[in-house]
Amino acid sequence: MPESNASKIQPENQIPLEPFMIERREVLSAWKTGAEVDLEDGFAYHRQLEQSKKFPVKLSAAKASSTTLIQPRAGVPLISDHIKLLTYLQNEGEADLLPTTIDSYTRQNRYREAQNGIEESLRSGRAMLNGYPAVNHGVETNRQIIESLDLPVQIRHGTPDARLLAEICYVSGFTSFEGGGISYNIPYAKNVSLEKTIRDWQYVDRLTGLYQEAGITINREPYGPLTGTLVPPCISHSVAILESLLAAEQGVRNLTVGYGQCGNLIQDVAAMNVLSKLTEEYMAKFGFGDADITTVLHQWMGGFPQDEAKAYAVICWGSAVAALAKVTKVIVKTPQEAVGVPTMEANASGLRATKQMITMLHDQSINTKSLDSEKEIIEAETRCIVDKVIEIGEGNIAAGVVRAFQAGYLDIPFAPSKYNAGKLLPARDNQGAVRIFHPGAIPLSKDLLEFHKEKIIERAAFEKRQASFQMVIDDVYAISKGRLVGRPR
Amino acid sequence: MPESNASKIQPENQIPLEPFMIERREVLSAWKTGAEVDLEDGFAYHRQLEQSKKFPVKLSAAKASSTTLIQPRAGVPLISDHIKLLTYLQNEGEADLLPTTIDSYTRQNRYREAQNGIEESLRSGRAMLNGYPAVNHGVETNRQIIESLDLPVQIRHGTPDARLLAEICYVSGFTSFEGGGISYNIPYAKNVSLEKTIRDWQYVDRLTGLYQEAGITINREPYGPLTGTLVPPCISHSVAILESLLAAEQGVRNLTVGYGQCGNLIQDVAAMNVLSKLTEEYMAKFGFGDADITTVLHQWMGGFPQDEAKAYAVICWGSAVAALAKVTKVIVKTPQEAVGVPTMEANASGLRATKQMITMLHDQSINTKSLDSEKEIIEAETRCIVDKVIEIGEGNIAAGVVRAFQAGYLDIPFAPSKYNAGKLLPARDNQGAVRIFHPGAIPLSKDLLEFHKEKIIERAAFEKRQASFQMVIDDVYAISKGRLVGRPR
Amino acid sequence: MDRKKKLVLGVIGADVHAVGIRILDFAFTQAGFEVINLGVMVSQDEFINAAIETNADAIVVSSLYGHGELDCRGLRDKCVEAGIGDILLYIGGNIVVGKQHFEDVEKRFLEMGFDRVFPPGTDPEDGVRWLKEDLKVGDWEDISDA
Amino acid sequence: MDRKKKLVLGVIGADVHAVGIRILDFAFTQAGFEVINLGVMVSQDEFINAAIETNADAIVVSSLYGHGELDCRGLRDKCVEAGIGDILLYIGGNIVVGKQHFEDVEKRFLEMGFDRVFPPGTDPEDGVRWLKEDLKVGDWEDISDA
Ligand code: B12
Ligand code: B12
Repeated sequence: MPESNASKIQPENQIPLEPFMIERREVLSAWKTGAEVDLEDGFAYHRQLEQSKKFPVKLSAAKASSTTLIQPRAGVPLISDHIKLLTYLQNEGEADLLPTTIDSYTRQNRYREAQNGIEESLRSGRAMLNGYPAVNHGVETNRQIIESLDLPVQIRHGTPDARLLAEICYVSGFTSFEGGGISYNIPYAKNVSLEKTIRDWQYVDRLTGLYQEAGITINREPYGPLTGTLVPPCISHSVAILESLLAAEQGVRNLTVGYGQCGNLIQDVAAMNVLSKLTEEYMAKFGFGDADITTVLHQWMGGFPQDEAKAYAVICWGSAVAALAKVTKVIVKTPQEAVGVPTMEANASGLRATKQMITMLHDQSINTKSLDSEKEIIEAETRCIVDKVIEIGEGNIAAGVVRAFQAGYLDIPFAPSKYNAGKLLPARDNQGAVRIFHPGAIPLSKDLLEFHKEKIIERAAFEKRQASFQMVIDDVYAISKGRLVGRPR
Repeated sequence: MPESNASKIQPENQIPLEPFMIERREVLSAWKTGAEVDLEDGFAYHRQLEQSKKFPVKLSAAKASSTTLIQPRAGVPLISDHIKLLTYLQNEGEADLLPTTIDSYTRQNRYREAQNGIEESLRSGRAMLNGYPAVNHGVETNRQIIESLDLPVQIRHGTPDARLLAEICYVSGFTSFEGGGISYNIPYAKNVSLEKTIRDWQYVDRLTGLYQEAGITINREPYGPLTGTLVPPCISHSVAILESLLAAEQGVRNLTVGYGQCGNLIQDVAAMNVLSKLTEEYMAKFGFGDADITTVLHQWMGGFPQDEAKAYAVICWGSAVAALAKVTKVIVKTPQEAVGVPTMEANASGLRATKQMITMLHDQSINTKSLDSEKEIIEAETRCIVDKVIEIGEGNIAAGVVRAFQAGYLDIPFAPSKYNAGKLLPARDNQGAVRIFHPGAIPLSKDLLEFHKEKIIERAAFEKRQASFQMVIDDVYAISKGRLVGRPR
Repeated sequence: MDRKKKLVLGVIGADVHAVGIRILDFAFTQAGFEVINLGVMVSQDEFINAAIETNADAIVVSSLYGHGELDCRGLRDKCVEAGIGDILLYIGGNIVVGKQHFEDVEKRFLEMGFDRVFPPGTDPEDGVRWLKEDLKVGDWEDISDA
Repeated sequence: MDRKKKLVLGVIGADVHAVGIRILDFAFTQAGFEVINLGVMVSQDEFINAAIETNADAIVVSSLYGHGELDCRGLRDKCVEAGIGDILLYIGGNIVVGKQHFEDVEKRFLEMGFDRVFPPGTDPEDGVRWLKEDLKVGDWEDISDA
């Protein structure tokens, strides 16, 4: 392949400003709210936004600290209900990032049908649309969302031609926008040509680039899972990388690449690792090394079990992958996934289950060279103890046990029995494995005792505190407070 | 250490029959229901039990097929409520094994207080005991449990002196009995000496041995998690091995050794692997190589989060360990763990979440040499595709993408778009990773295509069927039906 | 012997859920029906035109994305206008927004003129069973002989 | 300056949950109280005798295993009989069987003569706060000076 040729950006692929501006006029006239869009007004609105409401800021911070953020999907037709919903997900769902999911008519640019859906929803008191119709609501109404919430809000949709939607949402103050010319066509449309969607998304990216040039970074997220149904990683990775390059060509500099969980732990962790590596590599190769790349895992995107308890299991398994692969954010499903658009309570439950997994697994990773060495350690320790008991039993195991407890060779943490020495104190190491903080008298070899000591010292150093009983207490509470390792508060 | 000396069984450690029988009379006289116990009657009762109600049978079958069985904890004071509860857990909870959890007064041999608790429960209409008082209810009542359920039932308790409990429960037809002289003393008692509990459990094991001699195998389960709170694996492993040896000396031949999840995936999987390995090794060393050893993982035994959604996460994480470590059974917590004895609905929910995890992860294991090779594969595949698109774009990625879809170099499974070739068909391999069943035209190297083909052939061979679209359909449904790989029905 | 019964199958409205319909097609075809699969994003007119053109015995509508209620209004009336007022009309999938009592949902759709309404996650075989009953066909073997 | 306030602490009945009590001991001691920790499986008489012997200001009962209601009946009366009828009586933990409305549970235990009743998973600091209020002690510094 013509490597040298392909590997540098072709500036002629960027839409020139003038035709862009001409096209813009047409785009904005597609629905009446287009008239509300003014670029300078948009820039000014973004400039006064608090840092805490900016998607790129929160993503970068999470990436820097290897933390995984959690984000729901959510959108209902009426503004007051929508704000109530997002507020609930923020406060009761412990979400880190918020969405505004757009309804299916808007996604197909059927604004008149969306309008009908809004009106029918008002009349019937039931939500008649499967999302929030942001184009119909217009700039002022949309800004109520940004102003009512404390967290950054992203537009999530599935729109082949999202030019007007992007125009309106950017001016409205949303700081992240999902989609791309491949990922929002092939899984979301039937008759729309790729030429058209790619071109329409180049428009969106060019618009994003204009904000970027004005000093306003808006995060773009190629839609990773595609059809959500048995998509092999290499397929969705290829799309993610290609859409990243397409976006970057138009001036986008903040991208989140995604992948939908396939379900096999090893494959999924491997896939996430490769995704960020290759995206960064290709971006650099094409001269976009300055772009900020983060990652997103989508919890299982295919068909869910009807039963809510079983749905929790699917949700938690996805969360485990997200945590172990250290992705920047995870998109969360709900226990009602198989049934329909979830209640806000169900949505918040999915978030909280995910939060627990993420925080509980925060300190772990799958680098399973470790499995063998962990086995060796446990085996050696257990032999030390059992052999000692057998030895001092002198042919009588029962007697050996009694003597071992007297001597503290056998010592069980937190036991109520007065026949237990209670000298051994356990604590977790920096990855959350249970280690021995004070060995009491258990007969481990010098090497093994040294191993435990090092593990605890490593953690104490990391936490910048002395190892003490407080550390043990913190570990006792940790899982019930969402963590595995009881870090200092 | 005196290896040769320690490593053979000392027959003098077995309680001789005569003193055992004398002691027995005293044991049976501790509460009036003791009079109902007759060994021969017990043997006869066990002999007429269906195979499907026998714990050891179900455990062996699970071990042979590397399946993980799920078992709740449950016990309420009144027999009718208790049967209703277990029936619900069997039918709605999809339990594989059932428990009868004994109340705390019975565990302390305080039968009078237990009687009071039964009466108060009857009077107040609320459960006033935290379990089922099997001694007070006596043989005939207990047998209603065995007869009403389709599954094997185990006695789970925490009784330092369980001699009478065992006598009554064995005659009643329970086929598994938890506990041991160390594990049911140190975490469960304050002032009871080890000499006494070990001796009392030697009695229980000797009794179990008498059944064994009569051809009736009763499963015994040393209690693995001890205090459930930060117990390092080597401590609980040592106890499990020592109690297994003590039990075997008295004639027990069917043992399930256990461990309480600590929370770090690697440590927990390693621990379970080592536990079965070392137990079998020590048993063989002491001449008990003929015993049948199975394993149990207890989902997190320490403090739980109050929030039910978060509790699900803890439950699911424990289930993941159980599945990945291929334990024989897992003891399940409930979303109400932090609050109190669960409702039957909550208990069944914990079971169903666990069932989903177990079945969904059934085909996976943590042998993470695989991680690196999986990364290599995904990376190589993705490069093949992306480089091809870039190449045919001749400097224009957008054009490359359009051409690639036309050529089927990019092809997304199950997409609605007519611009998508739809020739590529994915399917899972035998471990549940998503592989490519029909490659369509995607430009993978010959080696990579060969890799996928082999993976699918491996699965098809395992399932004794041809690879076909039916396989793909089965995979589409699999997660919503509790599996990852859509096995033939 | 009967000719094979014909079904017009599609996902209505702006709905692009493409997985279920592929499996329904497979299942109905396996069960011996002749399936005219219109795929996703099918309008009311497309359903009706296809049914007239092929002289179909039933229109089987799938709707997953929640707008089913809006998309299906007036479908029966349009069938009547087009002269196929008696055609068998089925609908299934996640046909309304959110978790609603299925009895209420079923009632609404029956009133809209559907003959049968199926809840989320219905096994295709249930559809097959009812189709055979309503279209008075015997079991698999009979049809495949046809 | 006050002497340190004394608390008799224990887990009542046949209850062996040994983790929480260890932490309560640590927390109350850190907060400046003198803690007489009787550990687990403590009978009513042991609580009362220890309170009399040490001239304690409060009896703090923990109960996790569900039998709290049976175990605690008559405790206040026994205190009265023993001449310490006014002693402050706290209880906390998982004090009844199962998930019950906490208001009902609290009412039952208040009627049994407890001064304060704490729900499952109460933070030890909440106990500290109420103890300081009920025993009229200032904050940490004041006590530690004593
Ligand atoms: C995969 C999926 C997607 C993929 C679809 C890819 C594709 N092009 O096919 C993507 C990610 C693109 C997607 C997009 C959207 N989705 Co979607 N999606 C799903 C999901 C997870 C699985 C669907 C599936 O493939 N199931 C597997 C197949 C085999 O089952 P099935 O589709 O249910 O069909 C079977 C049965 O229902 C039955 N059946 C179906 N129709 C009929 C008809 C008759 C007569 C009979 C007898 C039987 C029958 O037989 C089928 C075969 O077994 C479901 C939730 C779930 N079920 O878990 C949500 C779900 C359907 N989606 C939903 C929504 C809202 C959307 C979006 C609007 C927003 C979003 N979440 O992004 C967009 C809509 C786009 C559009 N315009 O249509 C909602 C619908 C909500 C509601 N009705 O209240 C659901 C229920 C998720 C949820 N709880 O919110 N989705
Ligand atoms: C660990 C544990 C065990 C261990 C205990 C080991 C040991 N010796 O310590 C083992 C496995 C042996 C065990 C046994 C049993 N347990 Co248990 N156990 C637990 C568990 C999971 C955690 C308890 C714990 O250590 N928490 C951590 C500490 C720090 O928190 P804590 O104990 O709640 O105490 C804190 C607060 O509650 C508060 N607090 C406590 N008391 C008081 C008092 C006052 C005044 C104040 C202000 C605050 C306060 O401060 C403490 C410190 O922060 C709980 C459920 C849970 N909470 O998740 C069940 C639980 C307490 N156990 C229960 C039961 C029923 C039993 C058993 C009967 C049966 C069984 N499941 O095996 C036996 C009973 C044995 C006996 N005779 O007591 C039930 C009680 C049910 C109920 N009340 O309805 C629970 C709630 C589980 C459940 N949902 O069924 N258990």
